[in-house]
Amino acid sequence: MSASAKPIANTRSGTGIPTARLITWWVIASEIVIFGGLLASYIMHRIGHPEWAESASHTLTWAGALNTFVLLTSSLCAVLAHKAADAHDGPKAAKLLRLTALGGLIFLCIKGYEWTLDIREGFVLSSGGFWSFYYTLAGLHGLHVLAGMIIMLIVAADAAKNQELQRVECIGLYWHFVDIVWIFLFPLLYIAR
Amino acid sequence: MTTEVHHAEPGIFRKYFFSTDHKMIAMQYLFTGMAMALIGGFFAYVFRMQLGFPNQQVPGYGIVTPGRYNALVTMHGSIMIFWVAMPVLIAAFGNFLIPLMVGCDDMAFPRINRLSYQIFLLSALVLLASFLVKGGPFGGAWTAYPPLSAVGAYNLTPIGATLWLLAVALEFIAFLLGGINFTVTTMNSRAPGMKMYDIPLVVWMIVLASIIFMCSAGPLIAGAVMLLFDQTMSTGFYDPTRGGDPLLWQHLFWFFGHPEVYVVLLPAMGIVAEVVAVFARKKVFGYKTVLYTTWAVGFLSFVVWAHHQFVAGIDPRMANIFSITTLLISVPITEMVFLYIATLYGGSIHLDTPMLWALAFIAEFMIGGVTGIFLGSSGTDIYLHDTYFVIAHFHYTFVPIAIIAVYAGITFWYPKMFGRMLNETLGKIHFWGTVIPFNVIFIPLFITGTAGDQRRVYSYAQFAEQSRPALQHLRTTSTVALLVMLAFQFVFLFNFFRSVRSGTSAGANPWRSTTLEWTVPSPPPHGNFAEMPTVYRGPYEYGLPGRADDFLPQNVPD
Amino acid sequence: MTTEAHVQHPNYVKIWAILVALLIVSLIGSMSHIRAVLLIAAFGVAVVKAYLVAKNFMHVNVEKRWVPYLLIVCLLFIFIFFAGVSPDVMKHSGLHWTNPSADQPAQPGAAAKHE
Amino acid sequence: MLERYSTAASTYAHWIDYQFLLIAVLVGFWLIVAEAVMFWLIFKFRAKDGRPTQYITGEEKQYTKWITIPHVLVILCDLVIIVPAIMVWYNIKQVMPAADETVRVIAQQWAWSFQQAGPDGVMDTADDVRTVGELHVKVNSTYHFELMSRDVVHSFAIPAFRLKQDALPGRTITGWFRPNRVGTYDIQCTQMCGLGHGLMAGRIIVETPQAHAAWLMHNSSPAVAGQQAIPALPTDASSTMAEVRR
Repeated sequence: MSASAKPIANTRSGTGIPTARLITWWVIASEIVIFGGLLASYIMHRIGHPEWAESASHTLTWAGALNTFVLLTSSLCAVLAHKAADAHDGPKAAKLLRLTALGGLIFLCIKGYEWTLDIREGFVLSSGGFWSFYYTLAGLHGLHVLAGMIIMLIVAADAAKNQELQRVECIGLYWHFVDIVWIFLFPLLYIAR
Repeated sequence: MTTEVHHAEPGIFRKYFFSTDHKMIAMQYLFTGMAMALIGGFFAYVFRMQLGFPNQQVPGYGIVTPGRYNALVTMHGSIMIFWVAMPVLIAAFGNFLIPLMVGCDDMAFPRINRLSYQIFLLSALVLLASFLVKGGPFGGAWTAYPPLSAVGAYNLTPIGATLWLLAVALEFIAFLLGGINFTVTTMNSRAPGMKMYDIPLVVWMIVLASIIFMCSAGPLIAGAVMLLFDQTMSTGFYDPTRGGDPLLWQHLFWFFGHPEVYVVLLPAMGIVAEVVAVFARKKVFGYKTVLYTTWAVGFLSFVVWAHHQFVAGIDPRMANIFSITTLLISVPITEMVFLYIATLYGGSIHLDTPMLWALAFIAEFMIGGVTGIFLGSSGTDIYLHDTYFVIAHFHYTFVPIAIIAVYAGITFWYPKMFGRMLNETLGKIHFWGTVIPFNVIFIPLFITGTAGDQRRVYSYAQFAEQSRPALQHLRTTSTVALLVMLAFQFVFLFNFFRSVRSGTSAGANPWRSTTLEWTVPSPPPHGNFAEMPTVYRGPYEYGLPGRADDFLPQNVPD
Repeated sequence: MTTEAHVQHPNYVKIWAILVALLIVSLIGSMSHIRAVLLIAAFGVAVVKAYLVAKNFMHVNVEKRWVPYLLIVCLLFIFIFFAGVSPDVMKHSGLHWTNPSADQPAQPGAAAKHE
Repeated sequence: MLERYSTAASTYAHWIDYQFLLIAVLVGFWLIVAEAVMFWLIFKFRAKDGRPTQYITGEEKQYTKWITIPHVLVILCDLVIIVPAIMVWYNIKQVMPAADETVRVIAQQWAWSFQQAGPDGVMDTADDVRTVGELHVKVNSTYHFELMSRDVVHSFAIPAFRLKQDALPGRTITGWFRPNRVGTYDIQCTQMCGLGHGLMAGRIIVETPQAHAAWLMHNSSPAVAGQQAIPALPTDASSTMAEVRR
């Protein structure tokens, strides 16, 4: 982990973008096509099956909205952490990152509660096209939230020691991307009828 | 300083299995790929024996039943593309060459690099595990069209199908990690002075291939998740009776599957460019034009995918669009091949083994290219689709890519990898023993294809027109040629492993080449460069007028 | 190697407030039963929100030019995919083909035959 | 050219054969030229002592024209190929000549079954003729086929007719053919459809109108139709299946 173990390759910056941020951008690009492929498949099915609107009306809009709010707020924490990192204030950045991770946790809890209600009503992964996409899309997104939280806590642990501060911005970028995905999932899964 | 951490000599296990050194990871990919190639080649041997000599005991295997035949062809296809071509062409050469050629000490993210290999190894093991499960390995063709692949009651290999899908998904993740690492390293970690157009073509092409892979694999990863749920959680993504659509998978698959062709083609093209330049002692003809054509190919490869589906039940009007784009993509590829041929003009060509392979690549790949026109033009594809004509066509592209170009690369960089030369005589024997039988295998298949032999059929006994003796003779010829070709591969293996110990020592720059990897000792030490190089010029400065030496390395000041 | 402040940090709390406001707008819009209003409230607002996050939180506006282009190209590929596939999957009939089963109500029981 | 390898028994078989010939001639010419130039260069510029290599970047006009001119010609050939290619496709897959007869083709693991109107000439009536693995058609009359699948993706291919169309479960895909030559030809399944894919063979028998009428007469009697009710698998296939599963 120690910075001295880094190869020279990692410290160069031919593009003017630090390697850490550059790889983050590429990861985000590859995530765009993964989510994009799934969303495109969902959208063309959804337009082709107007009757899915009936299933969609069973989703809990308030839960989705609440989750959107939670993610937006956690994104705010993430970007404030980036600001703190730019000011070389590692401990503050770490605190804000942990807040962001907490936001992710709340998001997952709400989602878990929401899914329990759905399943109680008998809507499971295999009960029709809409629900299959509903659980797959939200599930894939949820996995990204979970992964983001774990990485974020690791980054926070380093940042608290004023180490690897550049990572604070990168995990933030990733988190904002996850946020944006949800910004589109919310109307697609909850509002559109 | 970097070298500090490397000095402590790690234990064997750490050194060979948990090394983060790009050269070691390259070797891991190379040898895993070679091992898988042996397996895939064995499968080819088994099902060609069944086709050449129907319903007889295959030595070393036994009777080939229909179920086993399907599994064999499926696994041959999957393994040769995903576990041989990709790891060797992109991962092995990419890992070994990129840091050396752009003049840095390692990948930008060595531990991500190691992780990518470990995931890849896991994927290979998962695939091989599917041979041990109940029902045996998946037999629904490497395209895995649902509902056949989605429903155990249809494919009769429920566990094998799921394992196959898992293996492919893992393999994709491995190459996403690897590819992103290659891209970042090349973009950010170049030696001072190495500008965009000073990067050797092979690095360019491996990076572009990684990017194409990244952009095309995403939707299929999503599709794989859907198919996995169809298999295991009885969802209906591809089930027409439950609001799904089997065509969606076909589109997702080929939206990845066609760019995939160029993902493996480009690195091969890059290797050939390097080899041709060195052994013709010539600058690559129109370096920039080659790059522009590569970008054009990369982009166009995303708009042609449905030419694999002309008769698959897509709306016939769409076929016209994809037919046009398909002919369009032949334009930059032709240009690229012409430029390679033009590179020979005015050179002084040394026909060492690597050069033989490289020239063979161009000569054979052209055949593969032109036969693609028959399939890309929708009219004739109605008849030729899913016949042996298709098989012959894409083997005339994939064998030059994954066999011939790979041999060009291995024989060319072997001195750098192991510090010793391969045996030239054995090399030439192996070359002719591979290239001649290769043509004898697949030219007959063009004919059986035009005669209507359909693919993935274990015996033509049921089909009166196909079981004509004339056609059976052609199949037997092809099988015999395959046996010869496979036999000659042992010459290579012998040469390869013998020379590691007893080859004549190579020295830093045996081919008198200009790129940076030849400025370091062979094999390169940890950290590659004693002091980090600076680059002053492009990669192919051969035969500069008014110089004693006919080559000018990139790192030599004027 | 830290990221020397390459951005002027705007007032993030203000932007966050705008985002929350937009969220409320989309919720109110979703009550409406006029399809057009609903869709604009849902997706128009989503696009604006995404733009705000990308611009102010991810700083793509001050990032190297090619980065936003890269992301846009990835999106473009998805649009190409959609354009190529929707004629078959989104529509349920076309030239000389129909997809009757897609128009029938889904059969949840169909899972049974798969076991 | 194709006819040397596979008999042509339908009207549009020749269109495809001509297209194939056209492509073969054009790309064959360019392939030979390119290979010849390449091997000539290899021979001409083989390493000789005392002959230095020429320093050519590939940006000089006098050299690039040797790439550009042939390349433009290749593009022209592409156009010459693509236009008729699309015309052939258009006439086979997009245009539907009026039907004299209609036949329903149902694919399933691993057999072809066919349904056509009986003597009354109306589909879905008591006297419909249902057959398995064997399709009887009249020569010189245009047939529309309605293609569907019971389980997985199959592909309905008659090499002699140059006919190929995948059958997708859930979809009904319509196509046409017009046999113009009496005889018996193979029906293949060309899409991997599982264990019995290699056994999924059928026969199409093209008969004279009289013979066809007689055949219809004989087979449309309910008794026979009953005998020919579709079994799960054709007997030859099922027996092989059993031995395979063992």
